[in-house]
Amino acid sequence: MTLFDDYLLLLLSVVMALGAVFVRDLLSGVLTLAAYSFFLALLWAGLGAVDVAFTEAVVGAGLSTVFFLVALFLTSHQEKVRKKLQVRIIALGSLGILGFLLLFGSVDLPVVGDPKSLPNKHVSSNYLRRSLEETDTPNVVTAVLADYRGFDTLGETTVIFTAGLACWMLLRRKDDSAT
Amino acid sequence: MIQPHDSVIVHTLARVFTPIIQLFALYVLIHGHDSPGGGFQAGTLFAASIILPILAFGIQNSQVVLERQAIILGGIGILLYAGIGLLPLILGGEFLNYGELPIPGMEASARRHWGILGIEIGVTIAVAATAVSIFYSLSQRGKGEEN
Amino acid sequence: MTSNLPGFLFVIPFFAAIIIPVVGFTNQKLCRPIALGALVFLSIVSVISLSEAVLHGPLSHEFGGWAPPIGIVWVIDGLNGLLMVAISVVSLIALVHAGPLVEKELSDRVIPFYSLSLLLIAALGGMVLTGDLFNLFVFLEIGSLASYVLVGVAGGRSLLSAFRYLILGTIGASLYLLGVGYLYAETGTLNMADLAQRLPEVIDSRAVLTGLLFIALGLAVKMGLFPLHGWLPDAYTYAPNSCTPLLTSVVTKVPLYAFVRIAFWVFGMEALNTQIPILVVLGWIGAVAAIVGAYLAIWQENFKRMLAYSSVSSMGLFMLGFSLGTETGFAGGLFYVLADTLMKAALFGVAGAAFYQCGALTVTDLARLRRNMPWVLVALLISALSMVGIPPTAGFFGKWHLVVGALEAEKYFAVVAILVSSMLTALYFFRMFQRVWAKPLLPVEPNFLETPFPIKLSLGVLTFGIIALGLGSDLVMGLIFESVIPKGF
Amino acid sequence: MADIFLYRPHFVAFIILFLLGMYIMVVNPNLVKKLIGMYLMQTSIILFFIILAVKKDSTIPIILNSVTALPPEAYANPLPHVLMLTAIVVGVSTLGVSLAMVIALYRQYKTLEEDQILGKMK
Repeated sequence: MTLFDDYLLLLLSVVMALGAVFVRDLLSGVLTLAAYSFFLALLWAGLGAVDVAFTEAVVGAGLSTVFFLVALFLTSHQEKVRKKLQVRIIALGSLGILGFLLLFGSVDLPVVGDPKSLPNKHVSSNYLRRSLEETDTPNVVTAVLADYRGFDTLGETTVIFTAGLACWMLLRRKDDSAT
Repeated sequence: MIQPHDSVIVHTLARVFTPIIQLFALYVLIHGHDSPGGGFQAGTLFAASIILPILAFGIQNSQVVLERQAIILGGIGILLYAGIGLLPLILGGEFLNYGELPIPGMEASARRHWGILGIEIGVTIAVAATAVSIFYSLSQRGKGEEN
Repeated sequence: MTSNLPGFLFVIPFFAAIIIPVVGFTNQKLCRPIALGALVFLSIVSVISLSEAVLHGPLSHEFGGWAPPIGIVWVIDGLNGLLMVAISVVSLIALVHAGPLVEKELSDRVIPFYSLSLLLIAALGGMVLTGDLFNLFVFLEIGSLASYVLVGVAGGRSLLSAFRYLILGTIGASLYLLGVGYLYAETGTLNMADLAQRLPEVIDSRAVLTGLLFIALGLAVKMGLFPLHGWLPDAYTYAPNSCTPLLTSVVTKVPLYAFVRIAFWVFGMEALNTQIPILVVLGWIGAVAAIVGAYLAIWQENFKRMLAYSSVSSMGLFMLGFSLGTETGFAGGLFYVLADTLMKAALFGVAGAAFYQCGALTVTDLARLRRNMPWVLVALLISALSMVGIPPTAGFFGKWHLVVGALEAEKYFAVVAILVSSMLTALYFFRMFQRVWAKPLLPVEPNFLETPFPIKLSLGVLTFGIIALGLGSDLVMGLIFESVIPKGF
Repeated sequence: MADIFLYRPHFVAFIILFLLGMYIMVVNPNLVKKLIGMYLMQTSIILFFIILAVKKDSTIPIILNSVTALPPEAYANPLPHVLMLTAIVVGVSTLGVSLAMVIALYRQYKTLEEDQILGKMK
């Protein structure tokens, strides 16, 4: 797999993102977003992040789209057209600064795809060298996810549990029985 | 309230796909060690296999899991995960140190292997149940609010 | 020194939070005892951890048995031990206070209220104790999700303010994560101690500077630092009264702690003084925030909104203290954080009790407390005097050390900012007292309720705490000087 | 600085998506559009982390047995993948909570536009 054959996927996902943002009908926007998510999943798979690709396809393109659709189904589809010039100018100004900062910082980032760069060397090569021996798990991502950084994963499961409780608390109705 | 879908094709496909999705979820869960996938993906797939019949047959006809029970089940999934982590802590080791799980006759790496499987099952239960619970919460509609 | 205590500090509130919905659906009355019991345990364990950490050096707990930087580690030293004690004790008091209010405001949502509050406390503990940047992000998100919901659960206006809080909070968290990404790209590690060792080699890199700026921006949104405080006044004003003491006292202090930890321990004083002069900027922002927050508070009629702007002002004072670059300034800032935690819990507790019993919303309405709830008014008086900075309350000593630190650093704008903001604070609190005491005593209201015991107890303990912290300030400052000050001052 | 645009297409895409998402979150008054922006912003950060993990001519990080194992340089970096799995789940949780808020707001005010909701509050 080489680096530069995913121009097309990048282009497609950016186009889909623009489409999701600028289409007026929210339903179309959400479906375009699902397509965006799917292209991203392909992109992750192409970049070697198969677990992330799987999760993006299942969670991003699947679950979030279902949530969006259910919410739109219960509310309205149409976006009204309005312009608030003042807010836009302030936002564009601050985003311009942020964008400059991103570019400014990116100059010193390691070259994409360099196997000797620091993020690819220091801690992560330890995982790649030791995980099979220490955890008996061929998939290094699973080993890191569930064991080396298992505490993060507990936190992550807790996040979604918190979200479940939160939705239940927010959308509970007075006419539901109390217990 | 989600109404049943009219189409026969949708009904038939929902019937066919539900067990296939569940089987695939189980595969993803068990093979999380050697192939892409694991608890989260399996949990989401399980949730999909519960949400799909609801979308096809309407919420009235498929009240297999109630919202409240789904949250309890999610809690139990996390308790399974954290319980596996707590055992070594109580025995004097570190939280989540599967290498010190009291499973006799195994090397530390094998214990870790089974510990990972255990917590992946916990994650699957928690994610599946919570995702269904969120779906229920979002799709609920009160009385006198039909449109 | 490795120890199991940090593990238990996570496990206690976490398990309680998960067990509450599982058990609570069969018997809803069990929620409150489980939550309070867990918090009592948590307070005891955190006091023990603090004393261990101060006496025998930092305690560390390697989760999963993996040594850092391979695994995740939690470390307790003087600074976060102290904050952990403050968080656990104040949240215990806040939940005691919330009891009668929850029954009234959220009677059909008792289970998720206690569960989410405990998840919030567990997440705040995690953010304070963790030694790993990404682990901090995970706990930041758990805590944020819980606090968005606790803000928005009252419906109506509170929902819209919670939605705005969510949007801004997500921007903040994303910026933080991006900053962590930049630091990871330059060093290849996420562990704070390891990062501190590896950063000096790459400190000149622009990516590191950008990473620190993004982290600072993201956390500044979360802590409500002026001018990124947009979500804060509405959220504090419209949040249900049962949630405000918990939300306002500790939730914004913890991102501040995270910033202090990353700036002073990971980057270190040397880098902040020479390569990355971020402290100068933060000092000025803090000074402006302290004055503008206090100035805006003067014009508020709504009591909770006034307190919200006073929180913006306090956040400016903390930032000012930490950015002075002297030992006394740092210690004074930390002391004032501790004092403010108690004061905000007490003030919002008073606001909740006043609304619960008299329906008092505005500053003028508080006059009705004079007849109905004189003891609550005493708590209000003492905590307000502490906010202004009248001895012997804790607020006075906090401001005193801040001023001394500013004089040591020869930063006279800081001295001016502290004094001006104190005067403005005095102005709005004395205006409040004038409204309360200037009028003749109102007649007793006929259907007036007796103040519930949990509210009296918690306000009493908080008031006592404010005075005790003031009188014992030498002790606390001694502890801070001995075991908290970062290297390089 | 201009060479970034030529040699780092991923990075350019990241910046576009990040700024676009944030702009929509801040400016658009429609609540669901804000959430679409939020989704774009969160996924753009995933893109940022994943491109840190890429190694040229590498394979996926699954090591079936220690005999045929390649040196660590031959596998993609697993750590950012793990972090981003967490970030995806965090993103979907945030999305669930925010949609719950949107639905609750719609129940009360019958609109999805922020300024109309503000108008109805007064």
